[in-house]
Amino acid sequence: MLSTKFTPKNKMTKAEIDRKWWEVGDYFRRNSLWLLMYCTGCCAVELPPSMTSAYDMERLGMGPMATPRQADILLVSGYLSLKTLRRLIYTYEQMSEPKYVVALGSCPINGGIYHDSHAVINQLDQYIPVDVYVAGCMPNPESVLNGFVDLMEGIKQKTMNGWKRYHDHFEWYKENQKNSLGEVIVHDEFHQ
Amino acid sequence: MTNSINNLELVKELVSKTTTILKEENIDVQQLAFEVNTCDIHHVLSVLKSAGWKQLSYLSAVDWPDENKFEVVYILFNWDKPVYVQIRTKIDRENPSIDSILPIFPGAKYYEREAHEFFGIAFPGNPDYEKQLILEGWDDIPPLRKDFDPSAYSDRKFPSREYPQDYSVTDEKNHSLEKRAERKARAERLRTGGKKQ
Amino acid sequence: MKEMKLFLGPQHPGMHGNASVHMFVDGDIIKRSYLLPGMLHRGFEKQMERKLWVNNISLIPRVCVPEPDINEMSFATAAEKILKLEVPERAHWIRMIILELARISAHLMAYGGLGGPTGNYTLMYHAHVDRNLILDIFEKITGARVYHQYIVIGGVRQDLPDGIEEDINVFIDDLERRLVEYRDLGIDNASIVKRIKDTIMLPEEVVWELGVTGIGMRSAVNKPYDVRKVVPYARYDQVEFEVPVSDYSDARARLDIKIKEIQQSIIIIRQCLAKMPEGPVRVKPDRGQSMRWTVPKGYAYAPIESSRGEFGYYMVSNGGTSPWRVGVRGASYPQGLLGIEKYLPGTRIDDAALWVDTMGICSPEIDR
Amino acid sequence: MTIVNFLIGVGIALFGFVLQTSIGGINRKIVGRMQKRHGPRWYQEFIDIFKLLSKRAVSHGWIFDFGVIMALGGIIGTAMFMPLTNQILAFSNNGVNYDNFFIFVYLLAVGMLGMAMSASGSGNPWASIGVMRALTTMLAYEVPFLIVVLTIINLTNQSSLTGIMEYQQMAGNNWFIIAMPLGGIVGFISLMGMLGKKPFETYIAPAEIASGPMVEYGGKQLGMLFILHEISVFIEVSLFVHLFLGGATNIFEFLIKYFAVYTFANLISNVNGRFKIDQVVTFFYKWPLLMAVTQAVIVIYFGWVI
Repeated sequence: MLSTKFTPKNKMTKAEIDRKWWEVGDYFRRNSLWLLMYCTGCCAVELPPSMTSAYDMERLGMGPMATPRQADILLVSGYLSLKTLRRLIYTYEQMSEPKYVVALGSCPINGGIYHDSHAVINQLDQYIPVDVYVAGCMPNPESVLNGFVDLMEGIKQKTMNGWKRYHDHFEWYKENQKNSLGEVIVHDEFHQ
Repeated sequence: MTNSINNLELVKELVSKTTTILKEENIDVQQLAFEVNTCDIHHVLSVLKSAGWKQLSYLSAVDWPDENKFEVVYILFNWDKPVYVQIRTKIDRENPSIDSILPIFPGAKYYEREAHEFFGIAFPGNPDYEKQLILEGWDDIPPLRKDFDPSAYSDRKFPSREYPQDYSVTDEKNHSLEKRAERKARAERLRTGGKKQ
Repeated sequence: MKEMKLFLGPQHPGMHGNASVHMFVDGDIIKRSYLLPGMLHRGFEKQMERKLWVNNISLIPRVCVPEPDINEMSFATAAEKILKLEVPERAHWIRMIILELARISAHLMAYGGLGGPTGNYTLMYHAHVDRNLILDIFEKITGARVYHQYIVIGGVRQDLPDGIEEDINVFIDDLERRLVEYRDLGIDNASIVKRIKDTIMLPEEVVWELGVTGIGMRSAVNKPYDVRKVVPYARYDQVEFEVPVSDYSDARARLDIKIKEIQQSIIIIRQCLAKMPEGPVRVKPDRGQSMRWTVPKGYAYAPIESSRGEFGYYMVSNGGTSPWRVGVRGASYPQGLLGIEKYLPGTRIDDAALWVDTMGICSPEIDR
Repeated sequence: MTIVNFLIGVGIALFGFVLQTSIGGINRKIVGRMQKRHGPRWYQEFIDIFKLLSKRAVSHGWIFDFGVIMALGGIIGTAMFMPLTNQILAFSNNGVNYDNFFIFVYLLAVGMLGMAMSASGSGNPWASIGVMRALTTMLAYEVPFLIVVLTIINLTNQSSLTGIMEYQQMAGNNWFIIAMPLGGIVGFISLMGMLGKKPFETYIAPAEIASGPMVEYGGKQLGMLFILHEISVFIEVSLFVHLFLGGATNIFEFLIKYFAVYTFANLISNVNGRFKIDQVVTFFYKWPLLMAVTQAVIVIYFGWVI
C-alpha cells in the first residue's frame, strides 16, 4: 500500500476538473428533467396520460414547468405550423442552457401525414437542433417515456449536445429559419 | 319527427314567397338546400331569422373554377323546428365580393374573415375582414382555391428529409421478397435484443 | 391607468392547446382581448380535397384531438347522406357506443382540466386515471388509443371483440360509483365553488348572438337543445336518455351539466349493449374498388353532438374519387373567437383560463 | 457572541434546509400516493436544486441578480436565529436568548422584499403581478396571525420563542393550540397562507400568471430561490411548532411535530383549489380576523385559558 504522503500528487488540469464537475452536473441534470410542454400539435393529447397517474412521469424526476426559463426540455409535441415555429424559436432561445429538444410524433421527422400541407413544416432539425425523436402517430405513453429514458442515457454518454450545435452552427440555423419563415420576428395585428 | 315534413313545407313556403329559387334540393328529412340570387341573400336570411332560424351554423365558400364562380354557403338552423337550411349563391370568381351579413348574424364575423383569408372573397360591411386570422405572412394566392397547389408550395418552402435508401414500393429495384425477409430478420433482432440465436 | 398587455399562451400552463389569448389589462380587469388562432393550422380542408375518400378516413380524426371520433362519424354520415347508403343495424349501435365512450372521455378530460386553472391537481389526476381506462377499452376495440379510424363510410371497420361488453360494463359501473367523488373534489368543493359560482356568466341573449351550442346553450336557455334529440343520427331516437339543462349559466352550472351528461352517457351505453342486434357491421366496397370509389354529386351537412356542441362537416362532392370541398364547423368556433373578443373583457385575469376551460374551447377545430 | 455562535447559526440554517428538502420530497411521495401514483424518489428535491445550480442562467440586470442574493442572505440570516429545541439555539448569552419573535417578523420581510425587488427587476408583467399578489397576501395573513401571537405574548409576558416554549412545557405540556383553540386554528390558516399552500397559492398560480414572481428565473437564480423557499418554509413551520405546539425538548420531538404540521398542511392543500386574490384578502379579514380578536378578548379580558 502506498503512503499517500509520498505519492506525487496527480495534478489535474483545469479542463479535466471542469469535465469532472460537468459529469457531476450531468447526474443531476439527467435525473431531474423539467419539461416545457409546448403543445404544438396532436401528440400533446398523449402527454396527460404519461404525466398523470397511469404512467407517472414524476417517477423519473420529470415534471411540467410553467415557463421556458425554468425548463430543461423543450417538448415539441407534434406537427409545427409556420405560426407555431416562429414562437417555438422564441421559446427555444429563451431557455437556459443546457437545454434539450425532444420531438414527438412523425411530423417533426419528415412531415408525417401533413408532408404536402402548405402550413406545416417538414423537418424540424433544419430550424432547431433535435436531440431525441420519438416516432409514431401518435406515440404511446410507453414510447414517450422510452424517449425520455433514451435522453437520460444520452446525457450520460454526452451525446445530447444539440444546444452546443445551435451555438456552433447558429448562422446555418438562422439561414434556414429565414428561408422558410420569411422573417422570424412575429408580426400580427396585436403586436403593433 | 312527426312534424318534420310540415317544417320542410314551412321552409319551402317561406323561401319561395320571398325570392325566386334557382334550385332546390331535399337532402334528407331534416335538411333542405336552396340556391338563390346573390342580391336576395340578405332578404332570405332575415326572413328565415325572424321565422326562428336564428342560429348560423356555418358560413363558407366552394370554389368552382370550371364555371368561374365561387359559391357562398350559409347554413341556418332552428332548434324548435329542427330543419337545417342551406342557402347558396354563386358569385363571380374575379374580384369576388358579397355584402357582409353582420347586421343579421353578428356571429358571422369570424366566418367571413376566414372565408376572405382562404378564398379571397371580400365582405364589405365587415369592419376587419381583411385582417389576417389564421395564416401569418401569407405570400401566395388564397390556399383553398382550386388552382393553389399545397404540395408545390411545401416543396418550395420547406426542405424535406432525404433518405439514403428508398423504401417506397415504386422503387425500380424493388425486390419484395428480399425486403420482406430483411424486415423479418430485423424484427427478430429487435425482439431478441440483438442476440444471436 | 395605462393598459398593460399580457399573453395567455401559446406556451402557458393555463391555456389548453396551442392558441393565444391576447389581453389588455387594467389592474386585474381585462379591458380588451382577442384570440389569436392559427397555430394549429394544417390546411385540413385543402388536404382532404387532395386525398381519396378512403384515405381521408385516416386524416379526419386529427381535426379535433381530444375527441376524434366525432370527426369520423360526421364525415361518414355526410358521405352516406350523399351516397344514400344504408348502414347495417349493428354498426349504428357500435357507433353509438364508441361515440358515447368518446364523450365520456372528453368530458372527463375537460372536467379534469378544471384542476389546472383552479389548482386542484388531485382532481386532474383522478380524472385522467379514468380516462386512461377508456383509452384502454378503445385500444381493445380499435387497436389504437387515440386516433381510431374505426367509423368508416358504410359502417364500422370491424366487429367488437369478444368479451368487450364485460369490460365496458365493469368500467361504467365503476365510473358511475366514482362520479360522487368527482363532485366532491370538483364542483362541490368549497374552495373551488368560490371560484366558479356566479362567475363567467353566459346569458341567453349572448348565446343567440354568438351562436353558442352544446352545453353552453343548454345551460342558458333551459331547453333540451341537443342534436341527438333534435336531429337524431345513428339510433339515438331508439334509446331513452335525458338532456340535462339549467336556466342559470355560470361556470358551475356548466360543469354540473358535464357530470350529468357523463351519467346519461353511461345510461345510453347500457341500453346499447342490451339492444344491440347481431349481424354485419359494414357495407364494403367491392374488392379492389376502394381506390376508385366515387361519391355522386351532391351537398350535405352532417351535424353531430360533440362534447362542446354542434359539430358538423359540410361536404360537397362533384362525383370524383375525392371530395370536392369539405368544410368543418368547429363546435367552439363562436365562443372561441367572437366570444373571447366580446365577452372575456370585464372578467379578471384569474378567470381567463377558467373561461377558456369551461366554455369548452378546442383550438385544433378552430384552426383546422 | 463568538464565532462559534455564528457557526451554530449557519449549522441551523443548513439543517433547516436539509430537513425541509427531505420532508418536502417525502411529502411529494405521500401526495403521489394520494393521487393514485408512485411518486418521485424522496431525494428528488435535492436533485432538482443541485441541477438548477448547475445550469447556466440569463441575467436581467444587476437588480435581478442582487435581489436574489439579498433575499437568500436575509432568509439565511433569519434561520440562524431559529431555536430548534429549548437548548439548541445559536445566539444566547448568560441565559438570555436572542430569539425574539419580532426578529423573525422583520427579517422575513427582508427576504420577501429582496425577492420582490428582483422579480420586478426582470421586467416581465406576470412577475410584477405575482409580486403584487405576494405582498397583498402577506398583508392579509399577517394581521390575524400577529393578533394571535400578541395574545400569546401578553399571556406569557415574553416574546422569546424559547420562553414561550418553556411556558407551554411547564404545566404539563399545555400547548396553546389546545389552550386557545380559536387562536390555534387562526395560526394554522395563516401558516397555510405563509407557506403558499393551495387555497392561498394565488401568487404562484401557474395556470393564471405563469408561476408569478418566478416567471423569469432559470438556472442558478431559480436554484437560489428554491433554497430560499425551503429555508423560509422551515422558519414558518418551526414558528408554528414553537408557538402553538409547545416547542420541543429534544430534536426528535421537533422532527415529529415538524413533519406532522407540514404534512397536514400539504394534504389539505392538495384537495383544494386556489382563491382569487380579492377572495384571499376578504377571507383573511373575515373569519380568521374575527376569531383572532375573539380569542384575544377571551384570553385578555376573561382569562379563560384552559
